Amino acid sequence: MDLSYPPEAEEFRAELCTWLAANIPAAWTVPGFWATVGEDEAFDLRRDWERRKALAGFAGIDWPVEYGGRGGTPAMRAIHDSELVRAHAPRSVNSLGLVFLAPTVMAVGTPRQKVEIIGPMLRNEVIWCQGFSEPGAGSDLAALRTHGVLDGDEYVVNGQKVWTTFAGRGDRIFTMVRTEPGSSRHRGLSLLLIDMGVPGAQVRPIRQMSGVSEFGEVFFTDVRVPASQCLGGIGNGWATAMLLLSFERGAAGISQYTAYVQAYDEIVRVARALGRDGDPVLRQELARRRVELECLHYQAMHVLTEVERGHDLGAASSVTKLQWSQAYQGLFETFDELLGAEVALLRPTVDLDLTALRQESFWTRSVTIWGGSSQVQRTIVAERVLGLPRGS
Amino acid sequence: MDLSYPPEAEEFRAELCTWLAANIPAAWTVPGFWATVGEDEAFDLRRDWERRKALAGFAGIDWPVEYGGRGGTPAMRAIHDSELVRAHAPRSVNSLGLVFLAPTVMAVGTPRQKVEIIGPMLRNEVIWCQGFSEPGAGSDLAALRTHGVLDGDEYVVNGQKVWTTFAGRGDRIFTMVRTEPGSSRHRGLSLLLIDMGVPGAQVRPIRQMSGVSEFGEVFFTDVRVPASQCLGGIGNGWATAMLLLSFERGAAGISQYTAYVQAYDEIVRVARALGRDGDPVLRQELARRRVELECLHYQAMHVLTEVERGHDLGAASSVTKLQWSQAYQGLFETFDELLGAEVALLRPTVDLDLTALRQESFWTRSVTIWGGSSQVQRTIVAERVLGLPRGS
Amino acid sequence: MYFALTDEQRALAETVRALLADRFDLRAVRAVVDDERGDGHPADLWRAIGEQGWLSVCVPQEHGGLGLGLLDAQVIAREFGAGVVPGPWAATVLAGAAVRRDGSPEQAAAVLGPLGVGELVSTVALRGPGGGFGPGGIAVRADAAGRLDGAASGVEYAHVADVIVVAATEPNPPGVDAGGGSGRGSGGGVGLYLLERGEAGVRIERQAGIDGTTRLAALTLTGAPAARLPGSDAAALADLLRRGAVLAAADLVGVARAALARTVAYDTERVQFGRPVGSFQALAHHLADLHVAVTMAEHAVLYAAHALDENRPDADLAVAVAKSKANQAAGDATAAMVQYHGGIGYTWEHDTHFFYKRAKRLIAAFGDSRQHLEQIARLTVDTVS
Amino acid sequence: MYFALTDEQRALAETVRALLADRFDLRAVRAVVDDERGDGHPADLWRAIGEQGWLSVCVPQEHGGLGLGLLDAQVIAREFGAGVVPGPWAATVLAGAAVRRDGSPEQAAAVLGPLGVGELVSTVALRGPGGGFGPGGIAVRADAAGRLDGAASGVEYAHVADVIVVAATEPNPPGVDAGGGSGRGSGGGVGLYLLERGEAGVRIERQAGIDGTTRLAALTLTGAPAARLPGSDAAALADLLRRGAVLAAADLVGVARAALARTVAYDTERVQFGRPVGSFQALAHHLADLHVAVTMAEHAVLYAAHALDENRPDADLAVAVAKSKANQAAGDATAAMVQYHGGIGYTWEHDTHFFYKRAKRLIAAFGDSRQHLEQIARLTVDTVS
Repeated sequence: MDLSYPPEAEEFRAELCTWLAANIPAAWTVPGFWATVGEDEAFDLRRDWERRKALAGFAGIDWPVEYGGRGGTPAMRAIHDSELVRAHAPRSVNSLGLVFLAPTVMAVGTPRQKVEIIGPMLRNEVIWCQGFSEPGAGSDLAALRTHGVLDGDEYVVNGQKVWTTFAGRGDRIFTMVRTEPGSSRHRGLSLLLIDMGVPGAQVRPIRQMSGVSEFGEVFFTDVRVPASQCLGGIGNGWATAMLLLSFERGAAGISQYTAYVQAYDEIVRVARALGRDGDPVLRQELARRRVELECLHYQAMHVLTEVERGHDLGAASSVTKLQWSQAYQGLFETFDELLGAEVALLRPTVDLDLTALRQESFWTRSVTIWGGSSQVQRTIVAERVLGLPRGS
Repeated sequence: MDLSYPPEAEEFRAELCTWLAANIPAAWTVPGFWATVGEDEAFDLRRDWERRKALAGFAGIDWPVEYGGRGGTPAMRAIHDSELVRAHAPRSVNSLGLVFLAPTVMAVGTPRQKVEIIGPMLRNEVIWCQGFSEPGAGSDLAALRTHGVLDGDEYVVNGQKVWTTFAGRGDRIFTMVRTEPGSSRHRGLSLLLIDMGVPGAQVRPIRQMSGVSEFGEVFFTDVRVPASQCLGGIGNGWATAMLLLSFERGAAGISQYTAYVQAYDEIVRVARALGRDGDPVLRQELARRRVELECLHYQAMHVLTEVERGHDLGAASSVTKLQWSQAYQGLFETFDELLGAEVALLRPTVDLDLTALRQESFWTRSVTIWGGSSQVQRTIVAERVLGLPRGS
Repeated sequence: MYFALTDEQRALAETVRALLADRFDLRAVRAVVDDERGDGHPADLWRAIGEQGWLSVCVPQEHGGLGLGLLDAQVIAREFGAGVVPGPWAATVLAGAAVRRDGSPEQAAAVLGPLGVGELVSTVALRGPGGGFGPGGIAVRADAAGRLDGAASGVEYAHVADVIVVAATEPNPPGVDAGGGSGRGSGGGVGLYLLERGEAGVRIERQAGIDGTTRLAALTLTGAPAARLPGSDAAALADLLRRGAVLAAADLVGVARAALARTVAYDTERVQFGRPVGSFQALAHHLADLHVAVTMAEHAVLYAAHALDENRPDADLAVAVAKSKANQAAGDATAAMVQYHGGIGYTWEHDTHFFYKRAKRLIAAFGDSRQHLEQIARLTVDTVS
Repeated sequence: MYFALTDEQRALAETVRALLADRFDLRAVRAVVDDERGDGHPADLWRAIGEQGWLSVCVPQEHGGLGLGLLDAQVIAREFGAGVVPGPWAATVLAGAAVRRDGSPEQAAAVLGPLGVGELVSTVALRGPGGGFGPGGIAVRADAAGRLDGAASGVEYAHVADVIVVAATEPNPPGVDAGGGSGRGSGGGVGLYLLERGEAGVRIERQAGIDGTTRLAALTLTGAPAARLPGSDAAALADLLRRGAVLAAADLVGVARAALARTVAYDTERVQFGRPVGSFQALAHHLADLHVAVTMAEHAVLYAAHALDENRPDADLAVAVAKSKANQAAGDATAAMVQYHGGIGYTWEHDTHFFYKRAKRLIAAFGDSRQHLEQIARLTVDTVS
């Protein structure tokens, strides 16, 4: 057992923290700041800030130098993610590209794709969306119906995607398309890269129950996509997608822990403002939530240990997903409970603006749905970890 | 809404209470009494006491007079059951006969069966066991393998039954047997009535985790059963069994409520003795359990209302089973919790003997298993009440 | 033994359901919710409710009402919950109950008639900012002349109410009502006051809330003249809180049953992995458990309303049981509704969030589970001998 | 970053598992449990444990021990939990930890060597009848001469222990140890005393318990002479309780993992309705949730043991997290084990109840969840600025 990071990682942390201290506006560190900014303005602020961070050398932390990365270790990546949270930096607006697409391109992209995709993404010149889910194909990805028909050296794509983060603001989308007519389930799929600005691509924002519109629907009507804009090979989409999704290995756990403890502290402050932090019953509930956050931290350290040693995580990412999503959602259930009658109001007293925490509380209802619902994750754990016989 | 009982039911209550007051020994009303008596002695005491109660006219409360019953209403039956609990009377040793077998005999028995079975059962001259479950056929009754082969006018029965209450003490058993060779699942079954004393019938008691041995296994080895000792017709066993089980319609809810509130009060006294009844956290837990007990009471009143009106309860008995079994089990989980470190000891302090409550706590682990496990009940509710599509 | 609604009560439920389906379905609710600047009080619905007599359900017949009990009122509340219906119906019924119980004959005559036919919108203001439900949560003081100072928060529809029943602490507890000699409770320095919205010293500000189906407002009172309900005292406040808790529980039970039914319907149709989602056992068993919980909550609300109507000795326990069970059933059922609708359940354009948010608000209204469970402990733990 | 057991620690776990499989499997456990009048301390097992050096795992090398940490001890505790192993191993390790930390050099020399090779059975007596874990739960008083009066309850294997570490309150808190100058804690009127079973004034009575794998006894002390551990104080008691909590949590985690694995194995084979029971999704998903919980508890115990070994600043929090998470995981996993074995899981002749009952006992040992969660609140709620 050794929970320290190597000296070079700690040096990196010091360097990063110095940069963050100089480059995070004080206003951003006020709890609830981002709920006070309009969605358009917030996006622009975040995009620009992240670009500057990249130019300062704090992007692609664990990517090879040849791709513009820093050539660091998984530990440095975890430190980066975690210190950003601690410094109240905004979340990345390009995370689907950075986390999923980029390593996939590095692994199976053509030389030209590597050049065209990775650098511009790193500098936030191109914001990437993901187009996997469809109406009727949420947890069951293989049921998707968006299809592309080859016409010359272009695919003519028709269909609809849903739950696309930043659909209205992104520049390009990586998306699963059925390119082999008559194929079914996992066969005949391809991962296509499409410009969001081309004729026939339309976006409709989806307003969430919290009132925010981070998601959108994307409609393709006779969109023409050059066959060269396929990642991982035509007809090989399922394998490419599985590779792509494998890069979410729960390595974000340490920064999630940092973020959720921030939320926990914020919730404690609210309880105190309402004079309820001394209530023995609420204290037990808060403590119970804290237990799950601490366990998430341990799980994240476990995952980082495995990743650093190059071990195959297998279905461990399902364990991580279940733990973080339920710990996070549960924390906000306790938040709602401790508010008592104030739960109905955004500003229960003059000094207490709960708008941001309230939006986060609604948001937590979604985290057990997307990215593989809790039900899907439990099936994976039951069958692949416990080895229980498959249900029919 | 009218929660009163009619005058004749209240008169019956008064009469019963008078008899009980005169016929329940004071020692029996001391909490934990029955845990201090050996199992053999307890059985004899209970059998004899119940016989005297029947002779005093307090048996078969809602049975027709022609069968020796009192010809009363379901409400009177509920009053009877509930007042027995209130008076700390022991539970019936013949309840499987009284609740299940007797009404089935009244409905589909031959005239001779009616005479031979009902009267002696009412007077506890014959104690009945039930032989349904088998190893490998617990929740899935239709998988049973005990079989009978016709030889002349007798069936030669071989097989094994398990979870038979009072197996070692009962006089006769009603049991499901596959009487049609080569049949499967629900077909080719018969409900046979077998003397426990005949050659080839052997009993092995099953000790429970609480240390008590109320259950047993019954082995049949070439046991000869006259074909006349079949209830409801040869080959018609499944329908007969379903009819039989339908008589458990949750009507016991009111007396269960009475009993569980007694346990609740007893648990509160233990908490007080340990100085923990003022703990706000434990108070919330106790209150949460009490909510479920009160709800059981309402459900019981609902069921009684339906029964009195002759309505078909459908799958409501599954709702009742889930409610009572989980409320009861949960109450004792809270009991265990409030004991703190004393949970490990039968007598944590000189004045506190928890043996009986401890046995009851272990017992509650079984109530979500037998009589249709919680899993089976939920499937019934999902499919028959909610109308969800059947799983494959 | 008859533990069930009467045929008349069942017919009333049917009538409410039919009217809502016909004239105020979820599209109409959505229009109210989306009109965030609107007052959240659709006039046509209010007229229809008034015409049906549902505002006067508990108003005595001598004042032109139906003269029925809380058991009947909860029938309506439940259907309104199932339809996530906007408007000050429950608030008005509660204000009427206070005036009926504790008002002078003149006050009763002036308020109950117009209230029953929909001419007077009313509400109750019982707690201050950050305060709980109960005497300790009041932040309004009355002086001997009946002038009110202080604040109330989260008041349903105060911005459209003509008359507001305000709970206030009193410096010198007035003697028990001299004339009526009701003998209720022990006074204890709390009174209920009838306040008109237009009076001087009354400031009403809308409060942004999470539940678009029900609008809330804050009251700031500075020497606002109000008329004391002469029979009111601490027991009167407790009674009002009990009734409020039962109506909130009934609404929650309606929300919960509707959430469950809509989820069952959706997942019977929705296919994933080649099967209807509702055929997956883990989901089906969870919904079965929710059915049990919702059924128990329905029973509990029935019993509590009846116990209050009949003044049964266990009425206090019954109310606390009903509210805490309804809280649990509705919280679980609406959370499951979001989860088992998949992504769509989390969107603004789907109706799911109406149910989820209304449940959130009501779970804390008239006492959260924490408060009611402690009440149950007082009644069942501390009383064991 | 290396958050995992070392290869050596993994090998140790493997060795413990192999020895138990070979020489003390569940049949051997059953023989101990069924012999209700026996002392519950199988001598052959004790010898084997001693030979392996597992009693000396935390004994310093200068006293002939392995000189390892709590992280290593929890490896053994976890396997003993998985094997529901009887005997005073954990009690002896804890007594050794107290002597090592707070004993004089002479006491250490006299106790640690024999303890490490299995010659001395020891245990700790830290709470009185009905008392909790902590200074407030102690019911033994020491006088200035080191004589002990009072009672301790639920002491593991006191009836076979040669040496018992007894927590006692002290009338006049002695100054901080003059010679050693350890500077630990503030004293506070609590000390640890080394008591020999055979001394005058010591009465030991077996106590009937629910967990046949671990025997308990009560101590009644009337002027029993004992030797104070000179370095002991309130902080020493707290440290002992922390170590006890981690070992109990490790045992629970072993119980939980074994309960889950045995349930998976059983329900993979058991067929109902024509399918393996384990293929029913409701059960499978519940077991998946249990796997997550048990995994988290395993991590938490690892972290807590390491935090104590390394004196990390969050060690108190880590211990409370580990014990409460282990409590929850083991409570849920063993209850599920009973439920998902069907009827057989409820019988004496099946092994299920060993796990269920051992978990029940350990969940409350060295602080129940109530106590540890309040500790977490003190450390994470009260400290937020």
